[in-house]
Amino acid sequence: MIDNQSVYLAISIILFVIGAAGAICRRNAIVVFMCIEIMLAGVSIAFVTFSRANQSLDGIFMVLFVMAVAAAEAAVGLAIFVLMYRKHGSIDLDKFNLMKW
Amino acid sequence: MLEFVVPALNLKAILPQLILALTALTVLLVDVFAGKDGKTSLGGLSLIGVVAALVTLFLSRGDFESAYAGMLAVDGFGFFITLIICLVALLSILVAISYEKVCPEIRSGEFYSLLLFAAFGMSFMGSASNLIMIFVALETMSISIYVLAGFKRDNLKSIESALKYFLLGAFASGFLLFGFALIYGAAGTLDIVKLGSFFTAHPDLLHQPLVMGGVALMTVGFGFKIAMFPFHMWTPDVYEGAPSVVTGFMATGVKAAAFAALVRVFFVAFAALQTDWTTIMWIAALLTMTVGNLIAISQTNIKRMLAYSSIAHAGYLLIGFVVGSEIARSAILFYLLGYAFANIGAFAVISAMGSKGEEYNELSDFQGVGFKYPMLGLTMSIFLFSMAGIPPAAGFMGKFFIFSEAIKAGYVWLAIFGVINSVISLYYYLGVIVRMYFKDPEREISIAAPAGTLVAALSLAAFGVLQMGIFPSYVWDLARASAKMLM
Amino acid sequence: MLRDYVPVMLMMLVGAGFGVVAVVLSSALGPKRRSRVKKETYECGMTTQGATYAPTPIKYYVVALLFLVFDLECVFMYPWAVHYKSLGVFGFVEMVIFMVVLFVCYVYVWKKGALEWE
Amino acid sequence: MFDYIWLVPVFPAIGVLINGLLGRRIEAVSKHLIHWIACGMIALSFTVTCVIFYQLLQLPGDQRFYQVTCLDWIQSGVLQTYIAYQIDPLSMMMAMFVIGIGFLIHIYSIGYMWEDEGRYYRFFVYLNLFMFSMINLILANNYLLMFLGWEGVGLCSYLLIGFWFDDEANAIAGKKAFITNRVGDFAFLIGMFLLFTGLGEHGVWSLQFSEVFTHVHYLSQSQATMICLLFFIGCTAKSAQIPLYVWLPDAMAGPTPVSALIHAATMVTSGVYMISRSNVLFSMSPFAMGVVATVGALTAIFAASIGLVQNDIKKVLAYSTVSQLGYMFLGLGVGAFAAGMFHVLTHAFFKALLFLGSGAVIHSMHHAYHKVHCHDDPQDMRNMGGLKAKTPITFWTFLIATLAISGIPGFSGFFSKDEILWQAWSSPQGSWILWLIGAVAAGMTAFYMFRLVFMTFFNECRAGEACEHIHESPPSMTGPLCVLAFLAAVGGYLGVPHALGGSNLFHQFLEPVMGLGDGKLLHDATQAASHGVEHAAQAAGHLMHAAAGHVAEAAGHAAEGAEHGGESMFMEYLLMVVSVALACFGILIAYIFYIRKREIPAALAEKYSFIHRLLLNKWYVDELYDLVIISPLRGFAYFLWRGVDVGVVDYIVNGVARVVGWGSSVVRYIQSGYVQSYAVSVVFGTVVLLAYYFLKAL
Repeated sequence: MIDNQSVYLAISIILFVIGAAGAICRRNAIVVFMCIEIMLAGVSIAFVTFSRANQSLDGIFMVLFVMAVAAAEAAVGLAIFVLMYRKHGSIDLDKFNLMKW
Repeated sequence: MLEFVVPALNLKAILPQLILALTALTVLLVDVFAGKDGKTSLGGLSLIGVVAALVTLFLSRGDFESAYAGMLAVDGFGFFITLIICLVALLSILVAISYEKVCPEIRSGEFYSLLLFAAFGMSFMGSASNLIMIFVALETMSISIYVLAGFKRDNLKSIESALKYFLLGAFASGFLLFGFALIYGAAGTLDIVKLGSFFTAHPDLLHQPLVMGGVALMTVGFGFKIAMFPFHMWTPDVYEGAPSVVTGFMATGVKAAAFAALVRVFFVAFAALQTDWTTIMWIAALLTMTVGNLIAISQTNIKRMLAYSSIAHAGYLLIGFVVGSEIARSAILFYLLGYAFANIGAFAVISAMGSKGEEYNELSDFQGVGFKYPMLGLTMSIFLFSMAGIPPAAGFMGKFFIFSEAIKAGYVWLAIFGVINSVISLYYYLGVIVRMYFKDPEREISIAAPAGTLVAALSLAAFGVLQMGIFPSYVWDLARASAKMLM
Repeated sequence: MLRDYVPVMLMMLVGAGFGVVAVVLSSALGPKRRSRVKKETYECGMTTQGATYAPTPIKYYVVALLFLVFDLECVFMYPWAVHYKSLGVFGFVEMVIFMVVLFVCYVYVWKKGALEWE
Repeated sequence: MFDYIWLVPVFPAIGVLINGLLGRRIEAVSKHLIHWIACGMIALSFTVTCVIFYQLLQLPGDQRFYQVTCLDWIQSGVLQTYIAYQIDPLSMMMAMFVIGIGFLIHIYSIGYMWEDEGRYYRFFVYLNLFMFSMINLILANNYLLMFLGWEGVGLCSYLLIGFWFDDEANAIAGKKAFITNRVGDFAFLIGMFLLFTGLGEHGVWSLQFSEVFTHVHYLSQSQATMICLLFFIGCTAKSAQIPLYVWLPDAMAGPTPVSALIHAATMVTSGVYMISRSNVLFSMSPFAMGVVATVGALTAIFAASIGLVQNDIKKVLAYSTVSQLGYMFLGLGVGAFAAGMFHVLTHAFFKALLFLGSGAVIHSMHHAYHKVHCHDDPQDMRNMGGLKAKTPITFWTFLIATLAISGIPGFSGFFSKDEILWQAWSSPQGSWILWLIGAVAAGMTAFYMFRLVFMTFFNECRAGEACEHIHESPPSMTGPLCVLAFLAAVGGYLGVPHALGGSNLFHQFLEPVMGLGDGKLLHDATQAASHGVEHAAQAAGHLMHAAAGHVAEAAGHAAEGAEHGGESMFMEYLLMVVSVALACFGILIAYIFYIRKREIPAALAEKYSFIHRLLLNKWYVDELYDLVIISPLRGFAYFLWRGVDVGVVDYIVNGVARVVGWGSSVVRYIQSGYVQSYAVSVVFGTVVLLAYYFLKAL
């Protein structure tokens, strides 16, 4: 049988890639941010996996921090999005390129 | 599995950072409890905090230890980075107080406390010796700065820059984290020192995919923060949109902190892999400085121009990183400090270039400034000279140390490219000076007379630049001593 | 192995039971007046006009975010609680600091009026 | 107190900062504040100097040496330079009189520059800056810091010569001074490099005097000669010796206090100071010494000859300065370093006095002309005359100075000049020719100085109706005159030679510094004692034919003296008499020419019109330089500019610039401004990195 670790790792990588792809392709800012959260979820899975494999707690703690930080980022991010929406009437990323070149 | 040692509660080791954090909290409370009149005192309060942090930093200097079960490395390297960060914060706050006239939004507890929290995170990035710690510090810094970047709530550019920085920052830290995860998987620890000893102990495990992937992804994460090609794209937009004072703060502080973390992780944890990363970093350094300088030439907005130039500076710093000798590391520290002085100074001048509500950031707005506002013109010229690497300014000595070390270590071509690049950079740096002194203004701009704090900031920065340029030995010795003490 | 989960099971039972009991009791004990009108099928109201979409007031978001953040901070208390004894005074002080920071932020939020509804 | 030596340069620096940064505003408030600050600072540093000097005197002669390190300056590899000062007899002696005279001239300037609206503060800033640089030059304990001061004084002299830059002639004069000095500075630098490396070969990486002089024996003869010659070239520029003296006469375009302070008393003597500071080095290379002596002697007589016929009062003084400097170098060249420095001292007194006096004269003339709206040249002696009655203080002080410079016994000039001449004769490097040149030059000096006095102060006033408006200058100007007059009169008694029963205090004082140098010379002297006698004999012989009648009989004595096997004492008296006689002779002629029979000069000019024109036009040296050096350079430069630069370089440069600019304008469009395109670039980079590292992993 294939060992669990590589399965979990595979899942985490898949999640990560899905997230990255979504972050690049989707246009709605909130969705993009959710995709980034998916990436973080993938990372967390990887951490937990390795933490179990290495019989050490560090990974688990790391996951806790990742969650907390993700929450904080979510707060800030949503605040920014709301601000965008009120100023701009839309949160479509394509509409934001005042600054270029 | 669950045994672990209870670390000592060593507050002394983190005293400066602690003071920063406490000041930040105090500022928050003062903001909400004191009324209108309280708002005016916020800047002064945070100023006091930073100064106190600086003092304690020097008082608690010298003891070289690993605190909190290896979470923190209280070493010379961290000391120097914290020094840079505190100076940066000091100058930024000074500028901010006078910037309140141009952009009233920042007269609020959030601004100053966020700035202090960011500084707090930065200084921890300098001395964090555990990947968890680095991650937390990095996010503390970044999240604060996401908000700061978008602080002009009514300004579309500002919001846009916040948005871009936020999304890309989160994106990049995802990569960074994944890198951490892979390394953790390979070595089973997140402690940088343990990682170093592990990799030196098991050279056979060095080239397994986990490690390699980890190193690659971490390079991405850090590369993003230091604006390394091709992860630099966010820089110009964010720098242009953010309020000038914030731009100065992030252009110097973030770069310093990120470089500190980069150096610590790569030279302590991955010392065994140096041969592997050198080549790719060589190319990265070359591309980074070239792209930065090249695009900077054709800019018309000075903030954007300086953003590209800061990319180029990251390139010069990467030369030092590639060389990697101890002296090169001290050169990086020296360069970071000099760059911090010059860059914050430049952005201070830019932030002064505005009256209530509007700012004059177009290059054409600088025409005739030299004679109309001699103080701004003179200091700006000093800072630009320094960034261009013209003696007798800090930038010159910094470049000199880095390039000469590169040549000593046999990276002659890199040094040559570096010199060529600084020649290119002359073009746009001197362009500004030419505009300031030899061209007549296109449109009539009226700016408030520089406030006392701004004058203080400008003179402090100018003093730093010239002092490091004319009597480099003090700072250089300090940097040498600091780079020696890298756990 | 399985008996580790007994507490959890109990927990679930109690929870479910509570819900069921509450509903049943309320329907059983509540007063009932039956009349003709009440038996009729309900048909009234008017055709809606204008945009059916009404943006949620910003307060919802704010409160939601605040809840999210403060809630997640609790995550750190689980491992701390688990190891409280072995951590000793160090752990206590650390947690106090943590709580103080949280508290300051809470006070700040409050004074800023982020929790006011009107 | 020694450790507070740094105060001495710091005070003037403070003055510079205050007046330089706030000067315009202060002047708007009150002009007095300006000069109170400036003079006050100099006064302060003078007091400090005096205290230190006093304490130095308390020490026994062999312990009079102390070094103070104030700052790290340049720390790069083997080159360790410090801002460090050296306290020893030589430096303190220089400091004493430089700062002292500087102070007097600051006071004087108050009166002289008072009318100068708007630039008043700037003048004092420059003066203070000059004092700062000069003090650094003097007190430095290493060549690099000395060079800093050296450059600093050069800069100040440039700034002050062109002080009234709105008249282009002054600006040009300033440029000339600066450029000429650059030539010398360059040589000085090269010399320093040679010294640094030359000693470095033997592990002595240092430019510190004490270090250098203790290890100087490492240098080979040729190295030493090379270094000395290069240093000396530096001096010829700074101290106006042939061939680089040309700037000094033009430098008189500056305000008179400047001419007095910088171009007579202090800066121009820094070359002399530098050589006597390096006496150990120089006494290693007889050849270099010979060159110094010869150039000195030639300059002395050459400049004197020009001075004979000049009509601009300051020009005359300028040329006399050049020739007096020649004397000093003559002294140094024959190894009489102490004597050279002694002349520096006395010369500083009487020459400063002369310039200030001329300044006073010009001041009065200028005012008089101003009153009657006449635009004649107030510096031309032909317009003066009869000022004796009108400006008595100026006259008497001026007369004292003139007597001093003419070497009339009893006045300061006599002792120093005479000592130099005696050394020129007697010392092993000396020879009777040098002595003769010196003596004749002395005679000429006496002549033209008295010519000056007579034309200016005696006879009737030639200033037309301006005459009755001429009157004495303000006390702030006459005060310094009197002080200097006193010094010029008695300053010489510091160094009364043994021959005159004096116990050459000055010489003893400098012994510790000059010791090494003179010691070497003494041991030369022993083996060359016999030469001295021969010299005497020859001299006597030649003098027969050479000089005028009474000289001839003196030469008879000289022959006797020679028979007595170099009875040096007697010889010294004799030479003294001769030189004094020559001086008196000069004065006599001047008297005849310019008081008694005033038609003679014109007649002579008529008769020997060629020589006259030659002298009047300064031997056409400027024209010569212009022909041989400047215009060819100009042509070449023009070719480089038009041909090479514009033709070739610019095309390449502009081409490159255009290409780069174009590239930039293209590349910038990578930056599309869309967040996600940036994200894509991040991913792209990631892929590349991963690929790279995984290839490594394989």
